[in-house]
Amino acid sequence: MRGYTAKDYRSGVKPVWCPGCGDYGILNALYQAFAQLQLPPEEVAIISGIGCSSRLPGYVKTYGFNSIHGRALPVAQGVKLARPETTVVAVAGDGDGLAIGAGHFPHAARRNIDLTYIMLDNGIYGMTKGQVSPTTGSDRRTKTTPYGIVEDPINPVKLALSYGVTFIARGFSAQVKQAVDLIIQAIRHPGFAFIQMLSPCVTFVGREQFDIIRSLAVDLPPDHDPTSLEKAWEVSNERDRISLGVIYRTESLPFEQRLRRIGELAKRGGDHHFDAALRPYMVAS
Amino acid sequence: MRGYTAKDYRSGVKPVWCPGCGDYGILNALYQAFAQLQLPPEEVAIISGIGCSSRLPGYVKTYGFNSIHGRALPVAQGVKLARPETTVVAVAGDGDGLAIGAGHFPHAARRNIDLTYIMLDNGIYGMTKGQVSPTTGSDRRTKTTPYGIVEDPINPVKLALSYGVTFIARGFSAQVKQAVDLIIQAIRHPGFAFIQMLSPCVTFVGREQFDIIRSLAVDLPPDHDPTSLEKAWEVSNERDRISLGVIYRTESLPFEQRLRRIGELAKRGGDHHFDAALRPYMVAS
Amino acid sequence: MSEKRSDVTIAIVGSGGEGVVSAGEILLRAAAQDGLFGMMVKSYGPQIRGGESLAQVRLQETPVLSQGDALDALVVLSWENFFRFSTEIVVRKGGSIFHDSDERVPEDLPFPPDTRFLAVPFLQTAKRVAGSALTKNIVALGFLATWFGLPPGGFQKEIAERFAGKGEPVVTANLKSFEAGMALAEAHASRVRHRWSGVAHAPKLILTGNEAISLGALFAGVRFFAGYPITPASEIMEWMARELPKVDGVFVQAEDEIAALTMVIGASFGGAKAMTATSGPGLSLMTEAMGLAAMAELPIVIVDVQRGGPSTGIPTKTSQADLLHTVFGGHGNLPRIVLAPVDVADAIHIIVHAFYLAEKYQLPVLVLSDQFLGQRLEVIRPVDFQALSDQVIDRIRPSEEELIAYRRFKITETGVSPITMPGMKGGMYTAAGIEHDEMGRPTSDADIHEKMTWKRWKKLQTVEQREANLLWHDGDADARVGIMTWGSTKGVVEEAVSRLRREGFKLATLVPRRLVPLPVAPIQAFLDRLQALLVVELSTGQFHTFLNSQLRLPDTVRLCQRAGAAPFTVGEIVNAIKEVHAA
Amino acid sequence: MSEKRSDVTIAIVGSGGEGVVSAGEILLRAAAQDGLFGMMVKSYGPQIRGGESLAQVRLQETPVLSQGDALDALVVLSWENFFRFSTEIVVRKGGSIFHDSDERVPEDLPFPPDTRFLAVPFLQTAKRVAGSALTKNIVALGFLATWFGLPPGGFQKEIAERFAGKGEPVVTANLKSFEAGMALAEAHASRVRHRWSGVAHAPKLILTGNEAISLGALFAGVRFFAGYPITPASEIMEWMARELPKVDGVFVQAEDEIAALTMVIGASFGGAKAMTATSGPGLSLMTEAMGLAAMAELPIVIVDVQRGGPSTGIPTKTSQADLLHTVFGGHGNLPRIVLAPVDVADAIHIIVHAFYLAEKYQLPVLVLSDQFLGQRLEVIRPVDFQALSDQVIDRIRPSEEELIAYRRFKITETGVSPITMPGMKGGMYTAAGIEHDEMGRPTSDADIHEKMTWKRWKKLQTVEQREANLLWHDGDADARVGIMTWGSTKGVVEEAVSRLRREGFKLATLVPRRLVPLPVAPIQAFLDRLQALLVVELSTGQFHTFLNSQLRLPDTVRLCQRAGAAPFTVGEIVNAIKEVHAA
Ligand SMILES: Cc1ncc(C[n+]2csc(CCOP(=O)(O)OP(=O)(O)O)c2C)c(N)n1
Ligand SMILES: Cc1ncc(C[n+]2csc(CCOP(=O)(O)OP(=O)(O)O)c2C)c(N)n1
Ligand code: SF4
Ligand code: SF4
Ligand SMILES: [Mg+2]
Ligand SMILES: [Mg+2]
Repeated sequence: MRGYTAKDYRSGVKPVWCPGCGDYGILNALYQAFAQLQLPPEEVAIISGIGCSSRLPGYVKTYGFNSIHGRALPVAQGVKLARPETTVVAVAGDGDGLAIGAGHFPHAARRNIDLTYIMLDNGIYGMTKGQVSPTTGSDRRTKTTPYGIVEDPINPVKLALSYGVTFIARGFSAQVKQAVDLIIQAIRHPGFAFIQMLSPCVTFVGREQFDIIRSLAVDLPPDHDPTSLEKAWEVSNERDRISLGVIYRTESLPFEQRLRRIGELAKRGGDHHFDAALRPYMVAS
Repeated sequence: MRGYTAKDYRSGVKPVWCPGCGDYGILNALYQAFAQLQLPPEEVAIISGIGCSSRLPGYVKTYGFNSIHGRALPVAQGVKLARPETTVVAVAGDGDGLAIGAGHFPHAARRNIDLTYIMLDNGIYGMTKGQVSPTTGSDRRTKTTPYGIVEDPINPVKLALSYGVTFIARGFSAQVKQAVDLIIQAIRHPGFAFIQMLSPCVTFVGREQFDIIRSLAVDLPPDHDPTSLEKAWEVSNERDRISLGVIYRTESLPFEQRLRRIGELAKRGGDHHFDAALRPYMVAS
Repeated sequence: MSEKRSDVTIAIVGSGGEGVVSAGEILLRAAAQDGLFGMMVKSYGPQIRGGESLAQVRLQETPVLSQGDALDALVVLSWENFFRFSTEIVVRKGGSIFHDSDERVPEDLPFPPDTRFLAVPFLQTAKRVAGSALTKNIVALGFLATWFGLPPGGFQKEIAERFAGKGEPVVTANLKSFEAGMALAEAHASRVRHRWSGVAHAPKLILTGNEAISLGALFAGVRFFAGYPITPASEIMEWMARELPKVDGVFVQAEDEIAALTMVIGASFGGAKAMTATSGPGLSLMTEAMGLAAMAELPIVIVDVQRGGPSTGIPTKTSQADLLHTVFGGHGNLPRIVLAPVDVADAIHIIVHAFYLAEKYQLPVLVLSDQFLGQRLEVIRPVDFQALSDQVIDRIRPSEEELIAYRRFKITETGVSPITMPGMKGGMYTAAGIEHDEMGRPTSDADIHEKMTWKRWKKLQTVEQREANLLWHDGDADARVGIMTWGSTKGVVEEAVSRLRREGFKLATLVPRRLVPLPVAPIQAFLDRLQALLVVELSTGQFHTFLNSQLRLPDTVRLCQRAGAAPFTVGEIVNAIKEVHAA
Repeated sequence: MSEKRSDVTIAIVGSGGEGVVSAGEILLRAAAQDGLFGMMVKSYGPQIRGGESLAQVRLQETPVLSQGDALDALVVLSWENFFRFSTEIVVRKGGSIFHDSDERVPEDLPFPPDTRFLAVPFLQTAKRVAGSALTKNIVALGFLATWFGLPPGGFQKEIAERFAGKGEPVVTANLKSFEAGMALAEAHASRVRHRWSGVAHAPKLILTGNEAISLGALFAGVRFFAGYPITPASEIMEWMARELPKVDGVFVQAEDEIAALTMVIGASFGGAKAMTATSGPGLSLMTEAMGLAAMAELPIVIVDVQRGGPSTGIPTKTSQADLLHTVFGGHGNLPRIVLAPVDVADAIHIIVHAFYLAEKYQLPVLVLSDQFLGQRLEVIRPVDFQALSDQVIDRIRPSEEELIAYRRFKITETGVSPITMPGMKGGMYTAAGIEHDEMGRPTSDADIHEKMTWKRWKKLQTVEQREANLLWHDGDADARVGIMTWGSTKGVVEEAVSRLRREGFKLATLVPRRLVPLPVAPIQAFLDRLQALLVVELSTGQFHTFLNSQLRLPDTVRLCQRAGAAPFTVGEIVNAIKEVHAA
């Protein structure tokens, strides 16, 4: 059998993305990661919310679900729990995942469901044409912050860390090779894996977003110990640079296995067909 | 003029709470804190969501709003922004604030609006009679976890820290004096202040919840430096004990002042009555 | 003295701590073992625990239709708590009050003049035989058993089972208390002997509406449940938490209702039969996601156990005021099916049918229950699950051929298109809430939007044409006065109508159990025969508004409506029907 | 050749990067300065940026009612992009196509046989005079100005202003391009001279529906806006972000729509006039909180700029399918007011009225706009703000006396109770979504629930009895055929009806601008005079369903309905009316 190549995952639908958009890089990285992992396309489901970034599933020839704004994570969890054999990748924008969907992130994390959550972070609401997002840098003007931004930006890696996410990484759309590697590691990680993918919006932030990130981005040093919570905390507090790579990883039982334990406990009692559930309600007289 | 005493803040409505419920202690602490601060009752608004804990506003003779499940924070922010002179206290349960309302917490934090957010944490859904909550300890059985809990519990202090909350404290219903002090400090803090108040549910967790907390609770040592992020991080990682006191505080411009800056920028252009807004749409011909 | 009985309504009032509800439950279960049918409703005060509580039990030789209007007997464990319910408690003329002899009878009680007051030493007896006030309720049960001629066996079995977990001494203390209670009645000066006739000893089921929904869903094959606690629907999720793991199903307590429903939608996409259950506030929160299921054409079932609204309203009390939201709520042109069971037995049928329709038509199906139905305990005839198994079906999958250039949203005659799921080779597609073409590709083309909108809408027509009408109908063919109601109010109406028809009134009743799509033709035929229609509902007029939107009502329409909280009584409906007749 | 003109419709099609929309805007603004009325609608492809775009401008000597069905002229900057809109673009018989002479004209174009094709060197001219392709659109503008007899002054002023920020050389390049374009038309062989007559030089306003809503809200005194971005409503929040800080108002971009609306509710509790604006998905999410405002009796205004649904649907295209959700959505008995402006000028009136009703009646007021209305740019007569100032009112506050034992939810004849706010001594109370008594204390008592439910409901009756009916009515008193529609579809219907009446048809049109509470009596009187009714709407039948739920419609009812995306054309309505007449 011939193996899958990156182009086997192309759906043929032409992206609506602007020329030069950072999301193309992530999409390519995803094709390559799938190919390297030799994932049968029908065994993959990519689940997104709404936004430029959330259009991604339509461009990949796997199962996909472009759901509603902010709900990539709960939909993805539903898919994974209903059919655990599926490789589930959740995709969200920074607005999608950190504004309207902010409440789902800590809960997906504490369930440690075995899925990969990729946040395409452009620091703006792209799809709605340029309003401030939770990760927009404080110095920017946007359509809804014509006089400057009053809120402090959110640091998604720090959030993930405090939520107990068991795999945390940061990638950059312009470093596709690294992004491929991070995605592969995240998919292989048994449990909930989060990647913040910096993915510039050339239209509503501008091309310079690439340069700014490039000027601040550094790969994590080879001696970075991703199993150290302290080190990860330090990285999450960096302000002078943007570290790329696997920031943190730890082992914890994935949800699916925890559920199995629950199932065993539940079944201790004996038979479990429908009649057993009906019995307590029967009155013989 | 005679000053206000604690009982001036009693509304006279009889609490629906179970005898022995931890929430009584927090209610008392609130009365005392208000009295010590000599807050005119009409200048205070207590805003809650839904839950046993959220019944609190009705028991205090100030303005109050027992809103809907999970929305204490946005309602409270609306009140404060509409009438900044008001002392606004938001009250939520652990389910209210960390499950359905989880998405509002990081955003209230990053706005740093000058309000006090008290979470009455009993580690259970009290009002709905005993389902698992985000802070329920992993070893418990509840009505919805008859075979044990599969999710890891959430640590609200850790969350607050990663959200950049500018005042973070932890109190305990059984230590009313300390609770009074924490509430006073939180109200005085210019910006968003968060207090996790451990407040046992004697009915659905049981009286032993008091004892368990008592056996683990320690006051923060006098040399704890609440301005140190590192120290606060350490406290938030404690597993063998429960530290009580002010865990973290820092200074940052409150939202109301940031808005004032915005206002000044906006008004640079000149006159700002309605006619100025209308002018760009007028065509003389 | 001796009285012949085929219908008795008894209430027990006291504080939660006095075991009022346990006593009611034991009474109902014991009577069921003895061949009786019955219904129990409960009412609580605002206190989370230990506040006042009321259990009302009606026992009958035939299936029970309503909670019973007026009490034959009221057991008062403490008068203080009685007053919290004084507007809810009605004692029939000549009824009896059994009150604890240790408490002074208050003045100005709202009872009819000929009410019999019997002071009974419940507390003293409990203390005497069990050494504790705790078994006071069980003493009262013993008293009631003997008074109303119910054999002790069922009670003793129930008591033994209920307290088994607390150890032998507790069981013994309770059994002794029960017997002492019996003796009190036996010995009572004004004892009336009640005799039952025609009790049919046949197998029965005893369960609440919430349990019926849960059990029926399991039968229908539900394998995924995500929910968020809310009164009065929480029992369904608690049931699922306990039972689903036994059949390798998945239960998740979600972080909120939006997560619950979107997880359910994800699970359905993943191939599972999936559902959630909630009440008004949760349902409102689910509105957006409901549209996603309609647009992505995924089968899901949502149960709404209605309570008083709007907003948080009255969580512990009933209402029928989510109707318009379920039939019309949601932005855009959102096809959905709405079903409404009329009693506990029907809840089983309706939830099975809900899964059947959801899977067959790939859209959201809403099931409208309410607190009155969901939390009442009924003794009913056994349900013929065998007959229901035809309705346990799976969604239609594409053929090999259809998979060659698979069109997930193929426009078909019925509106339904074959669906795949992850793992199916060649069936890959992207589901979306965004408008899409037959392949599932996003589009903003007006023509495609037009076609796809009507494709989705078509399914409702197909249901109306091809599926059972689910109309409950009863009464005189030549009746000129008709009554329409829906949901849990049906039993009360049925009883009122039966009573009046026995008195010679000509009446006909129609109760639609499927509200969307409404079976318009047969209902219009029914309406066209009428001169006057009475519309009965617990809302400010939502059912009336809904009927108006779909049908041509007779010139004379009368409304029997209340905001809710308390369910209707038979007497209220009787009066309303008499007024229509007089008009 | 020379043609007399009082109505011209011109479209420009190209890619977003070719400045299609800017050209359309400049054209409309310049014409407005020259005394003409006008309307511009835009259409985009799915690309976020740089995709195909279409700007359609209609100019008239009298106020414009619709976007114009068929084009007098179409400017094609690039044919490739034309094909994306081929179903939307209709050129009238004898119309003209001005296409860039550098592009080959494709075969099989969907134009009438007598269409005139004129190749014009837009691109070459731009390159020649400005040294860049960028001013191609401005060359086209110059061409159009001369061709259609529009004086250059307005254009030049607009061009100068628009490019001022980009520096002197850019302004010059564009002005030169404009003049070169004029010269191209001047010199063109087949030039037709257009002459305008009766242009009334009077002050006008030029703005979109979203701007009208924003401006009107500011006039009404809005001081708090919280929102979440969503197409096609975002312009309202962006406007507020810019303008509110200037008047010491507060603007917040919330984390989601639930936060937005609950912040607005908090702000209203705090005493501010507060609003939000959203579209379908956001509105669905706000459903639960809407009930809170109704229950806590707090004035709030929600603007819904409808788009294609359900679910995410088609964000960039119009629809009228949120109607049933706004009038009936939300669990429980939820009183709300729903208003629907019919055009840009009306949007100002309606939003001012919305704040008036919200403050006066203390409940949620929904304003239903849509993409067609919200994003179209209209040149209209000035609005008489002076006359509107009566409606700028504040909520009723308790008197000194009423503050003595203050009952926040006092049952009154109108249903409205005086309200306090933080800072008012003696006015302290707890607002709640939980059912409560007159003092605001929580209760689960059925009687109080009944009273308070009807108290809140009463406000709708009061509005119906005491407030203006907001009916737009036009036509023949003796007409037997009537037309009803609502919202932004009104203009198209009005134009169709006028056209047919000029042809001798007898017709009458009724458009309710307040949908809840619907002014039933005058509408029923209108209907009772009809033999046939045509109901026009962009949905699968929601307006028809709604009318049925409230009124008795004539025996003959015809439906003119589409799912949406593209607004109706006058021609569609004309045909539908003719069919009704024939029936
Ligand atoms: C409930 C709801 N609210 C708002 C929107 C409008 N909306 C679409 S995408 C989006 C945000 C896009 O930003 P982000 O998530 O960062 O994705 P990006 O486009 O930048 O990739 C918003 C607000 C919506 N579709 N649904
Ligand atoms: C939208 C919505 N969902 C669910 C509920 C039901 N509900 C009421 S209180 C509550 C949780 C209570 O737990 P918590 O917030 O911890 O407060 P506690 O009662 O423990 O103080 C829930 C789920 C509701 N009122 N509204
Ligand atoms: S708007 Fe920004 S994020 Fe969206 S496609 Fe364009 S460049 Fe990418
Ligand atoms: S249920 Fe628990 S939290 Fe609620 S009042 Fe009782 S003890 Fe307190
Ligand atoms: Mg973004
Ligand atoms: Mg709790």
